[in-house]
Amino acid sequence: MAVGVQVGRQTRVGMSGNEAVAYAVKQSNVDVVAAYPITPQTIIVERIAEYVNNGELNAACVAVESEHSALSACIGASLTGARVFTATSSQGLALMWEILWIASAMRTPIVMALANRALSAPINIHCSHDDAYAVRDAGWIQFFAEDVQEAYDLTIQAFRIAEDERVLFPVIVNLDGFILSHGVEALYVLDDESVNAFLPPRKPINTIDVEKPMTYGPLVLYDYYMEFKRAQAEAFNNSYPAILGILQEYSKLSGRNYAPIKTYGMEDAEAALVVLGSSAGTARFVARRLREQGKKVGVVSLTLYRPFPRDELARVLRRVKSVVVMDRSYSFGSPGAQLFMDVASALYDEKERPLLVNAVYGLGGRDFTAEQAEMAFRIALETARSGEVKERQVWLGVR
Amino acid sequence: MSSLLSWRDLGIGCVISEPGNSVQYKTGDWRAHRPVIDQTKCIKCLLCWVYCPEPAITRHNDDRVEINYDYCKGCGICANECPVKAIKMVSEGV
Amino acid sequence: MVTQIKTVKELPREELFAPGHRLCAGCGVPVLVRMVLKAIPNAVIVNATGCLEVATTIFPYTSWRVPWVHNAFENAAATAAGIEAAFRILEKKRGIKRPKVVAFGGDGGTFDIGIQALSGALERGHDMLYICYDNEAYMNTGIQRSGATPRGAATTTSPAGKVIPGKLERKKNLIEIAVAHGIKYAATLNPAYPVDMYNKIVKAASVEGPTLLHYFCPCPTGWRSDVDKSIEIARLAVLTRVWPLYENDNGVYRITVPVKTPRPVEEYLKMQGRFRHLLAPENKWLLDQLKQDIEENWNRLLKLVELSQKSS
Amino acid sequence: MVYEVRWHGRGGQGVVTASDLLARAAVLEGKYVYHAPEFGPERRGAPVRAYTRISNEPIEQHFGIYNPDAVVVIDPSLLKLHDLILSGIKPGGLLVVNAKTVDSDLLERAKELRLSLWSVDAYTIAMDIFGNPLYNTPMLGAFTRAAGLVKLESVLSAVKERFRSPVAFERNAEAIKKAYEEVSKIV
Repeated sequence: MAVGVQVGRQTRVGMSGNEAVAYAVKQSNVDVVAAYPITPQTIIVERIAEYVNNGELNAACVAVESEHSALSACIGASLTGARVFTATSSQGLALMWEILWIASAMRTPIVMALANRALSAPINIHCSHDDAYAVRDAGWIQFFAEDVQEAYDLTIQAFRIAEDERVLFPVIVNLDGFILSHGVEALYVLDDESVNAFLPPRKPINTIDVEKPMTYGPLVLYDYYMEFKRAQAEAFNNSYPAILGILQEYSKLSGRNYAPIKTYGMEDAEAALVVLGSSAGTARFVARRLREQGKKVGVVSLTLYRPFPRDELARVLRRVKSVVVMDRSYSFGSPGAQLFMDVASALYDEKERPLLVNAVYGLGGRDFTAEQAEMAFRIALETARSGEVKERQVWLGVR
Repeated sequence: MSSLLSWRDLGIGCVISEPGNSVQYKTGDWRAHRPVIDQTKCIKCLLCWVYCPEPAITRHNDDRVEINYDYCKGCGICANECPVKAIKMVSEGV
Repeated sequence: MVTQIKTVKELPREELFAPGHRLCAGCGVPVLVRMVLKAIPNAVIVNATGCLEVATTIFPYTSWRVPWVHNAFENAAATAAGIEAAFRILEKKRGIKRPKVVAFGGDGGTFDIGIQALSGALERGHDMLYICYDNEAYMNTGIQRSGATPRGAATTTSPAGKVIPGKLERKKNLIEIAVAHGIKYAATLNPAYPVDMYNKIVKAASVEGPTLLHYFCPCPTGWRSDVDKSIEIARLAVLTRVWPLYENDNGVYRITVPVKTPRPVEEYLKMQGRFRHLLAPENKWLLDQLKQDIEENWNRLLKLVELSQKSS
Repeated sequence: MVYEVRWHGRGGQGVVTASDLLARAAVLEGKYVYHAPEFGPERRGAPVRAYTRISNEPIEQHFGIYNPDAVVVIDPSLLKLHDLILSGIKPGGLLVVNAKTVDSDLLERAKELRLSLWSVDAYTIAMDIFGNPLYNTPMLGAFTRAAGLVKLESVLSAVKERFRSPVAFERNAEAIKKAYEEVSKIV
């Protein structure tokens, strides 16, 4: 039981993002956790180990010797039918990279909390979205939490989604390193019964079974490789309606609204920002002030990043005059940073579409301040007014 | 394989659900020489059965051994290891 | 008590490894696999990337009649650890019967790229048997040197050149690496000694906790030897003391196939193209080093046997 | 209204814990909070900051605190760094310091900024109770009194949750209560 104030069937508590994720994992009654500590994720695995060692959670904690082994062990564990969790960050995810693709292709439901952190070099322990972006093509469903509440809620939903037989893909829940991983906020946690009802024990389709021996992970040559990938692609895309349904179900259960995208002021916005993660709140905070000044601005944030909510995004953005896409990362030599490229291609087929500017910001934990958000809105407003993109890509908050 | 499956026919994940179905894949045609057992010399020591890498040597209930030419790749280990020289390698011909 | 056999006649008849695989004619690894599956019929196999994995599961065919998992190259031990940990907790939570987890890795997947994952798994004490099938080079990718390639051997990345005639470095000692983790059982295997092999597999599998077996795996393709001579070469490896058959059982070393008077190493070397250059007079210096390795290893083993038996 | 607090101290003094506890105490009163540590590779002894944002409304902003309503200086050795500790503080804001006596320069600066300045001898309290210069919980007690933002009981509840060992809780509770009583307003 979380200590806090009882509000109906939920409890209002103060927790950091890492604690909230660990608590969600505990309530999800996970079977196996294989992880390697890395700042700023470490507290998640420490908390889970505490739960296990204090007898509050009946699970196996495999304290592996590397992230590569962490995800390898997760795949093995998931193939037995167990409910499996891991957590990592930045370099750790980079070390897992090879195995991410295998987890997805093997259709092993694994939930990963990713405390977003900049990739080296130079080494840095603070937030960038480099890590999440670097694995965007690996076939993992990815969510971005905006605050600690969402980190908690999305973790529980991630298990349900990953294990749903219409999905069967691993899921990453992103939470901004330090900003959310170590940030303490008020949140509502569900009672255990509600979580159990929403998330019953996993019902695996195929498992490692001596009575029913199967071969997992065979060699597939050019005669079949493409068929496998086509099947995987189809399954990944088809997971979208299942994800939507589960988000809706959880929304009903929790009273908190979950959907692939969140919008603010988009009914009449002429200029908008598209953001991921904890910056969404900051962007809305500034947008409110600007709207008080009569500026028609809006904010779109993505809760679901993969599969990319292309249609929803296009629907809310097509009539906007100008959009600044905010990237907490940089893609060397690309036409824009990662989210920018996604948004640009999502809009390409639209008859009407906004002018697009890409803003690179917040790298390595550089604070995304209200001033920076305002600057981004001003660029969007100016672009909307002039009908002309002055600079396709800008860097915010850099000397 | 007579006809290749489409992506729609594949199971979930990367799985082969039929254990040991490689028996459908005959490797006998890899062979240039075939082992032939002289059953009159055979002492049923089973070494050929143990050492066969395929396995392409059948061990019968009475420990009589028999080559399964569907799979035998003709490596000749059995002939080389037979302690009583009961197995001879014979050319398959061209 | 573990059931030990005295003759091959006692070997179980059931074949859980099917023919129709695409391993080379004369390959040494199926002899091991067949024996393992006879000794541990309730095994769940994890297979590192390598010849065994590639040649036995070419979609849509599999030669395995037991559950089998391939994940990647360097992570067989970690994957096996995950399976073991999961079954252990599922046994507690849902009463699911726990199978024996067995991992296969080649020398590349074990000595080199996979050694970190192996070390981690051994240290954490998972109930699993790790078996290295050692053909002394990266055969799956076309015969490149590994940390298991013996001194003097020619591979494509340690070719027998005019200046450098083959690999100049000594082979790692896998058993000692494993034993250093404090595991309860480790042993060497050789296909020419099937009874010894079977008994060691059974013993290793009976231990609750991590165990390791190190298998001498003839490779006619990589060794440039005659396909029908795989077992003969394997036997010579034992008789020349190139590949001593021994075990470490609860800290006590024991030689399981004594070799009182070793046969000349040249008898073993001359059967394999990978060593042929060592027999040339100009490369005698390297041959001498190899011989010294073999002698040192043997003497060290004798000392370990003496020391550990005295202290036990 | 959002109330923003910045905490100054040194690594190892529990600066982050003080801010964290304040946030959790506020949550218990139904408030919204955002506590964030300023993390670096600094180890024991290096200057460290932490931030607490408290509001009756949901907090959306996830950026640092640049214009705090209150500054708490946990480590006395930082008191001479006026520019550091007073950076961005709102005129009319609150400054709570750990000092036996406040030096005249700081007093002057506080007056210029119309700050309300409170001080407490957390050193003596900490040495009496812990036998160690552990300033964070006494300074949390001092801030609680000076700011009147959250109730003492809420702070004690948060501390109880944090320190599972009864002895640790008792001592910290004692330190908090003592500082709560002893802290006094200078200007």
